[in-house]
Amino acid sequence: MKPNDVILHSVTKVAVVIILTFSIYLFYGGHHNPGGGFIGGLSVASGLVLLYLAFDIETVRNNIPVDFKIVAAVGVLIAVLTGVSSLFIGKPFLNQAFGYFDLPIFGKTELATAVLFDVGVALAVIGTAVTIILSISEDG
Amino acid sequence: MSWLYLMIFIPFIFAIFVPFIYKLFGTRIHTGWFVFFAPLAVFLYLLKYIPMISKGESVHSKLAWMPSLGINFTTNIDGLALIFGLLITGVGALVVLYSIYYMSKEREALHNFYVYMLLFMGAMLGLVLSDNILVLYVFWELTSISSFLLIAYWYQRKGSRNGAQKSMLITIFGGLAMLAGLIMLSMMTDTYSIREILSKVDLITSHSLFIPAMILILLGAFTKSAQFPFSIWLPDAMEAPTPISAYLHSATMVKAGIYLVARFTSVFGGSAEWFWIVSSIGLITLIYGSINAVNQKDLKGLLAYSTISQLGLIMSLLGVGSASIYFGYGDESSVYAFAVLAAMFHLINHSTFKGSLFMVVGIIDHETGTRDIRRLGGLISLMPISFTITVIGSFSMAGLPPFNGFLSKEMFFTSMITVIESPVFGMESIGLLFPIIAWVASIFTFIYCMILVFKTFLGKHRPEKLDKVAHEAPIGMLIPPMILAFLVIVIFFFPNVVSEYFLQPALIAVLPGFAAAGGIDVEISAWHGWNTELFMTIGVIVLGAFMYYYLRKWSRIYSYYPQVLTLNNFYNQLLAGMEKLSSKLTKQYMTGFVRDYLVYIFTFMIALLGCSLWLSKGFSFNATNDAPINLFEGGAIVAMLIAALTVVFSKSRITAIIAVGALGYLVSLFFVIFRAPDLALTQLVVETVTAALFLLCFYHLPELRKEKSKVPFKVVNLLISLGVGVIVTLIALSVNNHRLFESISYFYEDSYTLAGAKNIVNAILVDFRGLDTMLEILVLSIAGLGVYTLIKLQLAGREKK
Amino acid sequence: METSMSILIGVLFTIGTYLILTKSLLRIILGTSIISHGVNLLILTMGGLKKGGPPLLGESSTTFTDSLPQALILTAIVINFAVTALFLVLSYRTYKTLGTDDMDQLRGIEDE
Amino acid sequence: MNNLVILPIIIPLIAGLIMILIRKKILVQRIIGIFTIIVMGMVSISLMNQIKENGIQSLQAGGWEAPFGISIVADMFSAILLLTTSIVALFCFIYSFSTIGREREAHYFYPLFLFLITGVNGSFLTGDLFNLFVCFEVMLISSYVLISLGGTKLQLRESIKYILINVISSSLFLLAIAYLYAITGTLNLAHLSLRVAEVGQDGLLTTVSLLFLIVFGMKAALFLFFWLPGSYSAPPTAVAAIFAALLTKVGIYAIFRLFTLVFYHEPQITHLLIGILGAITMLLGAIGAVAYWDIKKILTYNVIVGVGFIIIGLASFTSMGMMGSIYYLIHDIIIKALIFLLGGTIIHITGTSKLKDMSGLIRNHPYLGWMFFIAALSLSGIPPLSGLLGKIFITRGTFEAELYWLGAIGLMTSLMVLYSIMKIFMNGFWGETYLSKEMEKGSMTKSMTLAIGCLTAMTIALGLGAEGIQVYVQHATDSMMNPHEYLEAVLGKNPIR
Amino acid sequence: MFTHFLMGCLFFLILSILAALYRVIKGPSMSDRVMALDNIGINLLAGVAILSILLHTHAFLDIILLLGILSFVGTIAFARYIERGVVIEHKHSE
Amino acid sequence: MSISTQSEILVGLLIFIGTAFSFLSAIGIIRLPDVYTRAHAASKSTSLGVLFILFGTFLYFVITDGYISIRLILGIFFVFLTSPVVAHLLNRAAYRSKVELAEVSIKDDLKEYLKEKDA
Repeated sequence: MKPNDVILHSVTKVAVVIILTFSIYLFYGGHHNPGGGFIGGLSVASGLVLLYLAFDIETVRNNIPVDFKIVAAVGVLIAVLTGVSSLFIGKPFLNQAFGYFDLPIFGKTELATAVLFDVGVALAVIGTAVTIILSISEDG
Repeated sequence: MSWLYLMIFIPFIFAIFVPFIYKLFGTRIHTGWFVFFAPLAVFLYLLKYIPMISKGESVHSKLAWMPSLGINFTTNIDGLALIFGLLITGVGALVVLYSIYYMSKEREALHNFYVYMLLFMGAMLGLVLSDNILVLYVFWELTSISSFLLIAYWYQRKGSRNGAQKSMLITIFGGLAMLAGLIMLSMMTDTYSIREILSKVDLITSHSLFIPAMILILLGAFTKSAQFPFSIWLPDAMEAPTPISAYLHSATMVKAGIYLVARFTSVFGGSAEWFWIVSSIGLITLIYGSINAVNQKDLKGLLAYSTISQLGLIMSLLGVGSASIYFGYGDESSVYAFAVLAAMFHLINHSTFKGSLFMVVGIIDHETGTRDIRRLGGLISLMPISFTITVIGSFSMAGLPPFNGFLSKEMFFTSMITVIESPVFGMESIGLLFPIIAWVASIFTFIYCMILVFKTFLGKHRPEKLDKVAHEAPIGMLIPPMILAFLVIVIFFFPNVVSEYFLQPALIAVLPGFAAAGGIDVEISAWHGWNTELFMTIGVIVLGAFMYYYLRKWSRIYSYYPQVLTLNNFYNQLLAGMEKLSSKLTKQYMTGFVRDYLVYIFTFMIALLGCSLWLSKGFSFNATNDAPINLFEGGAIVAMLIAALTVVFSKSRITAIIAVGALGYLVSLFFVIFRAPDLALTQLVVETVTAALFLLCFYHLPELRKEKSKVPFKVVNLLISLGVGVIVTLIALSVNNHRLFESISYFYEDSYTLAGAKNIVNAILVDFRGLDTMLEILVLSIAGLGVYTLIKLQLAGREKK
Repeated sequence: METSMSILIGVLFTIGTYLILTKSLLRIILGTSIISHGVNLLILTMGGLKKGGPPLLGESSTTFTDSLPQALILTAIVINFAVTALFLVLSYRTYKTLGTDDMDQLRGIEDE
Repeated sequence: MNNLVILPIIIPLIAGLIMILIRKKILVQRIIGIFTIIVMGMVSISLMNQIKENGIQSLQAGGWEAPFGISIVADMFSAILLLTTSIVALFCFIYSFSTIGREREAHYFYPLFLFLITGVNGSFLTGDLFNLFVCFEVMLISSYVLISLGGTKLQLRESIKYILINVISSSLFLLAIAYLYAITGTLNLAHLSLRVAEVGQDGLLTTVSLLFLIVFGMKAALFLFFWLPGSYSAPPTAVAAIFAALLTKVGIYAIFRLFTLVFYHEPQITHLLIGILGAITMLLGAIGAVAYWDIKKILTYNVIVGVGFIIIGLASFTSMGMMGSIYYLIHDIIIKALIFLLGGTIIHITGTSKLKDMSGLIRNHPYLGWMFFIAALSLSGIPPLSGLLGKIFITRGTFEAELYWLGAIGLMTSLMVLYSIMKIFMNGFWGETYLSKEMEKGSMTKSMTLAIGCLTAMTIALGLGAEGIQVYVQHATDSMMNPHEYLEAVLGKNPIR
Repeated sequence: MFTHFLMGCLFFLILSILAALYRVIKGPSMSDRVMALDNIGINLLAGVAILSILLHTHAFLDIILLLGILSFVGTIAFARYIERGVVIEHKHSE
Repeated sequence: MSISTQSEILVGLLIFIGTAFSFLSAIGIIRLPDVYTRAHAASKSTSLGVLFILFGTFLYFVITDGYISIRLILGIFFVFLTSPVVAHLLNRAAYRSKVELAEVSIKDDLKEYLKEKDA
């Protein structure tokens, strides 16, 4: 007899929505509350994994056609590039020209790059976590 | 400005072009003809220095190599260097000429041959001409290497390879010892220049490193000059083509050690240690070589041992001569200085007669196909010119007139008698041994010289035992030995020309004390009246002839000497033993079990940290500053202990995994207790994912087995793990009581103003220490890639196909 | 608290080490896990315990526990997770390819 | 503040990430890789010159002042190592083109290679203890993947051991960092140096420093080298070469950095211990090299000998010995890569690593043979190749420190090294040729010849032209023997206590 | 008083966790273990809730939901594993 | 009686009930004979207990800080949603992996159903 997963499937759909909402919350709250890119990313990943668990790889892949290795790489790339750009902003000679007066603006800039950096972290985490779990599951 | 250093480079530059020339002309024109010009040019160039040098001057020039380190390519040519330089290039030119006929241009890889040879020649020139000890070392090792290549020229033969290896190991060993000695010298004097070192001799003699430096440098010299007990490489080096043997063992390689000893005589000479070591090793080598030479069946082997013996002779002369420095400048010192003169003289003579002999042996080998004394005989009628050359060379070596060997042999006896007549360094009693050993060794020398001449050329000719039909060699091949034989005779008749132009300047170079006087006042002549030396020579001839006549009777003694006790056997055993022992030792601890490695590592850690903590009294314990602990936390700790112990004792894998998961959850509980919400969150998620991974993977892993291991194994494990735990705890406790500074974290508490973030930890992660995080996610992504490739790329299965 | 934590960490190290020294690959990996838990707790302990509130501004507390070790541990946890994942998969792969998880049989012939 | 300093970390990182995105385009990956490494080399050259002109260059990541943010510091020592790294990386990279195989190329070999370089460069540049740990991990995890990439049986078996040992050493590293942080309350190396100097290096600090020594010793294969021979014989040649050239050197670098910058107050304990460990390492390494008749084994044990020899320069703690160490470090990085590439090529050609199964290769491969010969001589420090100066100065350093036994062991092992390496030459290249060209398992391709040839030229050039780098080495030595320069560059003139 | 009361509750929660831990170790079936584990997760969640009252902080409230999520995903994974031997199916067998 | 004391009593009561349920279920987990019965204890009463505790916490923060925590509501909802599913899946898994019922069990409906279906 084939087991049917109707209960699981329906609950999963609701649960994943909750998880993703929560993840976004965690991610955004990171700067002022516990959370941040890493946790946010991991909880997104756990939501995705829940999808894979409840359904199967083929189904999920058809609906979310993403190569998660690339997601990871793009995540790191984003983090690095924001790092690089903020380094250029943080250069003393740039700073001396504008930073002296525009300290609030400078602060704002910092904030933006930090969030962008966190996006990178989150993407990297999502990509890696899903890649690992999928790789293993696909084998054997 | 002199272009002297360029002379050293000429062989090297030629060496670069040789392969091209070989490729271009190959079998049409013998490559040797091109190579011939290199040594010839240098020889002619060096001749130009004779007048200047004979006045006692020296020339030096400098080419910057590493000026900021004081390592420069400084060349210095004085009497000593000039003798060597001329020998190297002169004999070198002759050897190249000889090799043109000896080495077949069709069959042999001539480009290799000549490249090695030129490398060697250049290295030797550099060795004797350089003033910088490090540069000297560079060339020293280069001679070892190039001779290694030369000896193994026929690399297909096992004998060649072994001989080459032996010579390389021994000479490079010596080279390394010498390097250590030279470094010590440079430390004492703070310079790398030999001339400056010589000017700071008093700094050296009073230094505590004097003896070590001396012994180390002597080790270098002895190995290179094949002194006892390092002589074993030399006979094996006879595997090389004969031109090479002629070159290496008559004029160059082995003389490098002599050069070194002569060069540093004025530094170390005058001390009893130097005198004793150099002269006694020389004498031992002398007698060891001559006795062994008699027993040789191979003509080249015989010459090899004779070379060893003759080098011992020169070495002992230098040793005796060093006493001159002890006396300063004066009559007594000139008596000893005479020995140095004799050494230089014999050095030249040896090069001439030994060079010619090697070449003749090569001719015999080339024309008859064998060098075995037992198969040869009666060649006199077939090879008359070779015979004549052999007679000249051998008789000179045996110390008979009218050949130059006679003169230097007489001088050798004179020097040895000097030791008794004006004793130093406690020679009074034991000094008598010197002339006796010299005399006995000379008898054996005489015998093997006779063997060389008579066994080969006289007696019955037995063509059936030869591989080829014997006949006289082509004239081109005979010219080089003829030139050398001619020199043997010329020097006998004009020794004082040699003395004036070469020996006296060399003496000054060795013993700078005589520079003012322009050398010592000595007239070398064949006839001194009926003195002790002459009687000794007559005794040598009489007794030698007698013993040669009855050679067959008494030579059986040799066979009683146990093979086990030979130096060669010792060397082989040493090598084999070293390999075997190394293998045994390495396999003992490199078991391939990672557990063993971990045991070593942990044991080392426990021992080191434990000792350090104990010896440095670093341990301290004080719990008064501790944060309070409450029941709940205590319970959590207990729970943790239980979970951890469960992992150890569980028999099922799932229990173990779950217990570790529980442990992880408890850790995150601790993070909550210790006010680390971010950590708790992360730890929770990570722990769950890890547990999931364990689950995913371990489905395939087998069920945990009960550890089937012996009790001692477990006890060791237990002891080590306890040790690790205890050490970690002890250091943690001490550190806790040893907080010396306030943490830098106070800075981060301003994170809102600094980074606009209220979550300090997050601010640290993405801002203050963003680089860490960036690299951390890189690590994570790489791990992801790794997992992916591990699963997807499986070359292992394909190996089978 | 610090004292008891130190002792707890010591015990974790002991157990972890003991597991690492056994032959089963799974136990070894679990051992490394336990050791890394110990390390994380140690870093936290070494930062000083309960010196103030959680390092969140805008909460009621005015003093905070040392925030730097927390950041360090966070990084360490992630790295450790990455390594553990890789290690696990590697051992899984090894078991599938070589057919054993016994370190004795994974010795390899040193002479070959 | 100088943004150039961060580039050696960032450039290979970004290049590697881009390579992941263009996974299928292998040719493009190769070109990007070569380009990246060359740019890296150029950056390090310009860094070297800047340091020569203006002293140590540093960058506070994110602009946060020194002990609080992460400092990236390039002193001459790091810059020299960076340059050497890029040189070696370039040739190993080129060598891998024709040897690594399509499948590995398609499975992220090149990005992983660059990530490894990222980690190595990061370790050389970072001025922060914890960041050093992170950089180590970047390097290590890339090496884990590289060593197991392909998943052959040997690779799997050895990589498990490799990972296990390194995981433990990483844990111990964190342990040591935790202890040190508790005592000093800081992580910045310069600040640590300042604080340790202020209170003096007491017993507990010394103990913690020894823990660091153990950790780095495991990575550098200093005495705790047991994992090394197995691990380095598993991966493909290009990987083994870069491992042999760089991974242990990073550990050595860390030991040098820590024991010249922070824990230099008790040399009679720490440095003597380092010396003893160095001596044991050399001896055991040399004994191992002598023991085997297997190319891979001989070469890997030679890696260990090199480690010991470099370390005793530090043990002498004289500027002469330190200078020797730097020279020898540069030499060792290049020569280990070269000799591994050569050994790998021999195995590639003959299909075996057992010396007794090969003979007379020189007839068909004269260039390979002579390059091997030169490399072998260079490896054992025979002049005038690159090993000479290092050998001389290290020996002199130990003598000056009156550690005569140490210098003696160093010289003795170099003889054993020569014996072991000549064994390969004499048995592999000399002797009867019984393997005709057609029977060989593989052939030499242009990229292999290019890589080996260039590295050989490098070792000759480094030996003859040592004067060219002398200024830099001297500079590096001086700043290592004088930590104040480093402190000032990182913390400024008036450091926060 | 309130604090002490909460402490007491926490203590009982710990006891519950220990009880579940006993079941985790004892088994006997895989399902038992997983169930007990799930129970531990839920109890931890409750513990964190009480703790955040005790410490009077909002900081840990995230943990509660997170724990819930993880415990759910984890248990589902376990259940899948027990039932089918694979955790994630490549293609649904239906 | 101040507002805080009142709230404390209310919250305390809720938490007490929750803890009691949890603890009882823990006893159940230990004492009950087989996996299927234990699942009752583990899922039903624990869920209830946790819901009480969470609700108590929620109220506490609402009353003391006036802080309506969305996260807590989400959490309560989530636990409420998932805990039965988990129990269901686990039990099904147990049954399918052929875990025996306790000997005291008297009826196995599913077995009969399956038999019927197979037949």
